[in-house]
Amino acid sequence: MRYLTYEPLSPEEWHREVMDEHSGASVEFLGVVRRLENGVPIEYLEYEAYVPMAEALLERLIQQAREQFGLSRVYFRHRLGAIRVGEIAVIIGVHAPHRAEAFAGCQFLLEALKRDIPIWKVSAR
Amino acid sequence: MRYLTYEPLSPEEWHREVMDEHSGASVEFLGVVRRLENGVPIEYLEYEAYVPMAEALLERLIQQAREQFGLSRVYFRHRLGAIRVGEIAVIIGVHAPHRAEAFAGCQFLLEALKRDIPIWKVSAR
Amino acid sequence: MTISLLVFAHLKPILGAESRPVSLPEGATVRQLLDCLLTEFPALSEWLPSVRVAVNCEYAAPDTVLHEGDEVALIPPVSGG
Amino acid sequence: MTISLLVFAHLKPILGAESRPVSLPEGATVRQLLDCLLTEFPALSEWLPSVRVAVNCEYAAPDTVLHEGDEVALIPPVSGG
Repeated sequence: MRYLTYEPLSPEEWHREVMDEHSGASVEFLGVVRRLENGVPIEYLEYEAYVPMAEALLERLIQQAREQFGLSRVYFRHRLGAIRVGEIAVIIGVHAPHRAEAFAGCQFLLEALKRDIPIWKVSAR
Repeated sequence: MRYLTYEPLSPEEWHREVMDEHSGASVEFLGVVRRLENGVPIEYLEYEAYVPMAEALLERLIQQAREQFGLSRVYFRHRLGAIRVGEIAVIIGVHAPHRAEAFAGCQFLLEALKRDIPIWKVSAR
Repeated sequence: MTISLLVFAHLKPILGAESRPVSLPEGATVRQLLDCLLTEFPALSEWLPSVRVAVNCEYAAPDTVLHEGDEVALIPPVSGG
Repeated sequence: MTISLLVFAHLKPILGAESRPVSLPEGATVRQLLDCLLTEFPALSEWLPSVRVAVNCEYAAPDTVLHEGDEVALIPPVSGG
């Protein structure tokens, strides 16, 4: 698995990525498990995925985002399994020449995740 | 100076900020000095500011962004003086309940910076 | 022919398993597979309007023709992130 | 009355200094200050259309009335970030 993992996520690996000299903008999104799920306090949220399809779709979407927004670097990780409140479920980081493409590229990947990538919140406890 | 500094910037201070339990989204923007300034290779870009006005305007804009987008945390730092290629000129980080407010709040502050905050690139060398 | 059917999330209890082989006439389409499943699992009808189908890891239209050994997945609305 | 004028970035060489006191008649407005400066520094005319004025650290309209001791800044287009 390249983009999905059952291990805890940390943005440190992404933060160590050196920026290309022609990139002036870096945008990072972190999605974190919140205390309230549908108004009910929880400790964990559990995610599952259709792994081979999610990986293949992500591979293609990331390539599309690189070309469409001129991104020099993309980092995408989604955690699966039980994730505790306050822990990171997803990291999306991009480098681009200018701010507009960086925001657009990061949001393009996030909206694609929310719409198309076969990952589900399957239970909260 | 609270938001402006002549020291090198690192996002580590922002990364150590703990997220509120009701925030599920973190968005961070880094603006970095690029090799080419108007097509010419440079080593440094020098910034100056009208410091008291910039600080006062930022204070007000950050307060406005907090209220308008429900941001639970905002981090804003802009470096002044000579900044080398590849080094960070500005960091804007926000935490919000959901992704839409987090992106909107971060972009609101960045666009306000680009339009209204009295900071200038004064020379490149 | 036989295809391999995968289901996820809240569809699992309805079909009673995560994965199962399904026998279909040669040349059957995605739509025909769904019709077969609805007959066998009437509780699926509530969910089907929001379910998308993937064939071999690609979203597929209802008139997509299936082939022996295809991996067909019922994809309920996703909720990652 | 006397106000304190501040200039930034590429306006500095035109006015020859970053900061200077300017004497004005009582009740003078931002617009009158700019007219005085244009008379003294004709080279300013090229820049003035894009310059905003701040009085005591707030952007101010041309008809803003100035007072003794005000800090008035000429703000050329900003380029932070």
